[in-house]
Amino acid sequence: MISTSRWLPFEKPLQDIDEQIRRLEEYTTTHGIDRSEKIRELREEHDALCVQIFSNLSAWDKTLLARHPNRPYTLDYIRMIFDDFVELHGDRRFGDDPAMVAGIASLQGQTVVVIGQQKGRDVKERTYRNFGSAKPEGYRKAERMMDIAERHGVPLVSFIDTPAAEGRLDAEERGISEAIASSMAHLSRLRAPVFAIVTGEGGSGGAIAIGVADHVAMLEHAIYSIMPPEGCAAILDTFGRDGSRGYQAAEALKLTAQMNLELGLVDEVVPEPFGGAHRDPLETAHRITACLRQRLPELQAIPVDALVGRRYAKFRAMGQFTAEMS
Amino acid sequence: MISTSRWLPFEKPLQDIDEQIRRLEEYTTTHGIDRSEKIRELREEHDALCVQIFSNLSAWDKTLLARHPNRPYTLDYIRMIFDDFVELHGDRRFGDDPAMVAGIASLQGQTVVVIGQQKGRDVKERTYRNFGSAKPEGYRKAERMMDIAERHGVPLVSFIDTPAAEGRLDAEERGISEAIASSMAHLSRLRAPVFAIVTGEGGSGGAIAIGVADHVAMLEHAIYSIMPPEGCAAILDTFGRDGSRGYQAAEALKLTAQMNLELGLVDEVVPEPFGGAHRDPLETAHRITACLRQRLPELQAIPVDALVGRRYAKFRAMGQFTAEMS
Amino acid sequence: MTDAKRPAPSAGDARPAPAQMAGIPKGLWHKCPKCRAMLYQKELERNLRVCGSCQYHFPLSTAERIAMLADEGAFAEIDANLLPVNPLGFPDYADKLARGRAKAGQNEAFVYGDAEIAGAPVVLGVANFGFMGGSMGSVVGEKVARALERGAELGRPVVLVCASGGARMQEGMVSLMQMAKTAAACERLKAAGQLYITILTDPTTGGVWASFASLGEIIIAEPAALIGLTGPRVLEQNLKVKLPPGTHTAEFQLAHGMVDLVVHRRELRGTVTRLLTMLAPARAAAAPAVE
Amino acid sequence: MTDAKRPAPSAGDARPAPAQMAGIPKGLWHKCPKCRAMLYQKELERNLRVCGSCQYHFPLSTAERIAMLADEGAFAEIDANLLPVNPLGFPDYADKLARGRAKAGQNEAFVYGDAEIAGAPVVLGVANFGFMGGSMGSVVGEKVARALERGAELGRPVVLVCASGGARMQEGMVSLMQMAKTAAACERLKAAGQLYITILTDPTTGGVWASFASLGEIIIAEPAALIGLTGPRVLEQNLKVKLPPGTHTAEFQLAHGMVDLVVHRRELRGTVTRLLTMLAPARAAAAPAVE
Ligand SMILES: [Zn+2]
Ligand SMILES: [Zn+2]
Repeated sequence: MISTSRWLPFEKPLQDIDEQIRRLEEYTTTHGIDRSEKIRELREEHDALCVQIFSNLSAWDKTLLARHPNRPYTLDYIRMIFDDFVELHGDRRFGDDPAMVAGIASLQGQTVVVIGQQKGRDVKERTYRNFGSAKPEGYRKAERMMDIAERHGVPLVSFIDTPAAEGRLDAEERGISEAIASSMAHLSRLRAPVFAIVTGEGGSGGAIAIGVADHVAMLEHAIYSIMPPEGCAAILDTFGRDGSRGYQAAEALKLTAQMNLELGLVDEVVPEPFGGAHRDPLETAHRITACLRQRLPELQAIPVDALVGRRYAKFRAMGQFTAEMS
Repeated sequence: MISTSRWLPFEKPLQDIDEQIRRLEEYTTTHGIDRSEKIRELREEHDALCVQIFSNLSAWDKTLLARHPNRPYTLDYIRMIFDDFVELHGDRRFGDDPAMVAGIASLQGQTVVVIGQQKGRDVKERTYRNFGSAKPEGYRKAERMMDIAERHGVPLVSFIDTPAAEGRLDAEERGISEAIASSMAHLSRLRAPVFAIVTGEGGSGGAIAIGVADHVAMLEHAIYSIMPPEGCAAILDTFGRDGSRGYQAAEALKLTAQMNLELGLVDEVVPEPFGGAHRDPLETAHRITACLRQRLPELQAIPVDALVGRRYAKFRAMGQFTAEMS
Repeated sequence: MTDAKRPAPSAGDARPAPAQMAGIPKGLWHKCPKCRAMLYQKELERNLRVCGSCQYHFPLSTAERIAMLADEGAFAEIDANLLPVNPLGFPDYADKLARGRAKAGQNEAFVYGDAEIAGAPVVLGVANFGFMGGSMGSVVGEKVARALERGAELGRPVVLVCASGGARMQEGMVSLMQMAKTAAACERLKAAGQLYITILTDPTTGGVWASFASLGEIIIAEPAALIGLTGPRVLEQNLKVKLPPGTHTAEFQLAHGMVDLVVHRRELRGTVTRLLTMLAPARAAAAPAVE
Repeated sequence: MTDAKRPAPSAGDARPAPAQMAGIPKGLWHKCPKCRAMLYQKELERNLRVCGSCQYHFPLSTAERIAMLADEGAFAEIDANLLPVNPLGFPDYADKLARGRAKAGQNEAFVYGDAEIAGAPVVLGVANFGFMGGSMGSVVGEKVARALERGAELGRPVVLVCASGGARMQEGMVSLMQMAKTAAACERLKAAGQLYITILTDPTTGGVWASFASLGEIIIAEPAALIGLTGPRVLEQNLKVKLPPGTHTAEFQLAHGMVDLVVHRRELRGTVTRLLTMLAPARAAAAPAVE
């Protein structure tokens, strides 16, 4: 599986204990003196501290966690969750976007159509996957998958993990805005159950483009944000237009799973294992599987007309305002 | 209007008489001697010869005529036929193709959506219009118009005039084949009346892509051909793989309006005025208008389900074969 | 996603600030920000606020835009009383709203209502860039969705004049969800077979362009309007690149197939009228009489 | 539109001609046209006619293709007795048909029927490039349309193996109309919610690629297969240009988003089976029993 080689700032105390354990184990091996009692104690201390730290993460901590390079990515989840997966390619218009993966998968005998942004882990794959920022052809590939789901009456499962849609010139030239808008519009009327889960960074219009779902779940430490908090801090005078105050913007933007649930923008928070998804990808995948196994039958039980109406009503109701008495 | 400045080989006798008339008129002007009697005679001779020539055109003559640079093009017809026309642009994917024009038009109060290939008359416009060879974005713009026609329940009117779809590398890269196939497929199920007319060169898949219509008309001297006859002659050993034997291939391909009608591939031949469309564009436009005024109400009277079924059945029945007794 | 650092074409209510040069009576003369020509106020108004020398399209106030598009006296605003709240308790948001309200003289960045254009009943909506950069928060999203739904329900075309720096940051994801909400409402209007025209004015960017604005059945842009997901200045700053001139303009989007028409302001009402005449002819007459 | 000048990979029945080198028993050895390796007949057959050294995919005969895809003995041909006529009275056409028939050992360039793939009932069609370059005339168009309609009517997926130089010139516009006819039939199948897989083999060009082949819901290509509207040789000849290497291949089309998968022949049946298992599961059981 994926090793936890990188430590986030708030994990420092855990890193220290890990280091002590490592040294004691080494000592045991090289000197033949049994320090297992001490190691056990340290492990307990580590676990208690881990629980404490991870139940008190700030919005900024979660932002860092959601972007953790060892956090599982969409293709990792696909491999762990589904019995079979045939990846499909291309938008039939211009190209195939490696930042958006798509295909047909089987969940314990239940066929689903899968879409999702894909980040890269090493430098080469990061570039290849454009850091998970999809281009118009990515969203148009996703739309093609929506048609397949509708045609065959199988659920669409969407994995959201992107800093934002690609906004550079070549994406602009091919209509990135139209692609995002069209994808949302398409999902809003799709005659098939739609399940979405924000697994990491749910960033901006690029995330919501594939997030107009009947059921939107979020992993416990994922974020769902209008824009990266550093960017927000850099452009608002509220934060002195100072990008280094992203931790304040993260707080203000209420971008955590818990806050998004409270605001009624997502439907469910899926707890991550002890210490975050990157510490136990397989267990995380099991929890997503369990969520899917519960939610898909619920959605499939709803007649499709009602389902589409319900989806419309759900997003239609989002937003807070008041009416002035005239 | 458009002047008849270019003469085709089979028009040589007409050109000669015209030249005589011109010289006599000049003589009249410069010498003050009345030669109007002679001119009148020559004019009669010219007209009789014109009728004779144009009622005995070979398939090759018609090929040349269909490509005549003074023949009216789609935008000429649009200007002459419709009271109003708002040209619309773009495929919302990649670009706007000047070789395919599209828009909303009014035919004496009846709204229609118009699509059609557009050739260019002078060198600059020919290049701009890519000689009437549309690229994927042209066909995708046409498909966007199909959606508009369907949404508003108004007829689609298609003007066909193209040597072929563009097959060069950039068109291939953006899926010219998919664009042609998708356009045909879209038309085959379009829930709106579809009228098409081959006005000049109806060449290859690029023509039929916008030709899957409830009523397909052809101008008297237009051609509708699987490929340019020169090209056919150049690749078939039947013609010694000799491109200069295009006149033979033209005959063999039965590409004239009359033959296409006989083969059941088009529904109507619209007669051109005396001497061909390029000699009287306005009268040609009037005849197309009359055809539209007759056919559109007929198509609109058919319930849309029946119309789509009828269209499917029409194209489904095309093809000739036999069944061997077993 | 937005181009928030882009200086607003106007500091105040989306009209150009009056020229304040010595010796020139305040309010009578305006300097064209593009060609620097001095333009006499009355002349500028006669020209629909287009510079006579370089054709620069000045921003219009909501009232000017409505007067330019709708028949005289034929606009009846709906839901003017919808007010923004502060769903995230975002610092400074209340102040900014108060300032926006004072500057723009309206409750939010978007106004809509019933209107007639050359006698054809429509639902007309107009965005105001002068109110917090025309950003789309809950109220803007709600009004846009209501305008689209009203068109679908009453069988009327919807014409939306867009101008926006993007989503409203201070409402966070609540703001972003307005993209989904308005996009879904566009589909309702289209499914009802009603014409949907969006008019893109300078600037139309971010979440507005990436939702209801780019879903127009027919998209018209004003000349030289800035249109794009991310504005060129933000791209140049973030990516340390220099973009070729003319990117992210109305003309660029036309060339790339994203808008149908770039129309000079003097022909805008005429073009909209022609489209309405052709694509909403019988429906106008058949629409149920309401209010 | 077609790439008719392109030399057929085989002169005869879409199988490679047996190696006829001195000293080598006729029929036992084949020379790989790509890497020139000498391949032993039995070995080649075990490898599904793929060169073991360079992975060149040799053309398959119709029988070989059916054997490779369908369950053993589970293919029942339909409409084998449809015969071409000469609708235009085109010179030489009758001769060419007779030659094609003799060479390919079948009545036309396309065969279809009911089949099972890993137990799943499907309609399976296979084109034969060896019969007049796999060109689509009336019979091919009719059979393709019938195959698609059969899938729609009986509720079965349709799998079509494509190979074609384009439309059949000798049937002129009658041939070209098969594009419209088959494209329309594809829509019927899709509207019926049935899976439609096209498998593009070397070469799939012209009117076939520009109609039913590119309308596959899922499009699979064999490695290095030539795929395109106009083949690169024709383009280079006509336009006097030199194309970059690798254009118009399966891999090129994958990169440009036009095909879903490029699949090695040894994984082809497996991939199709997985897709059938996932996208036609209940339907297979629920399909009415016919014949
Ligand atoms: Zn100026
Ligand atoms: Zn080899």
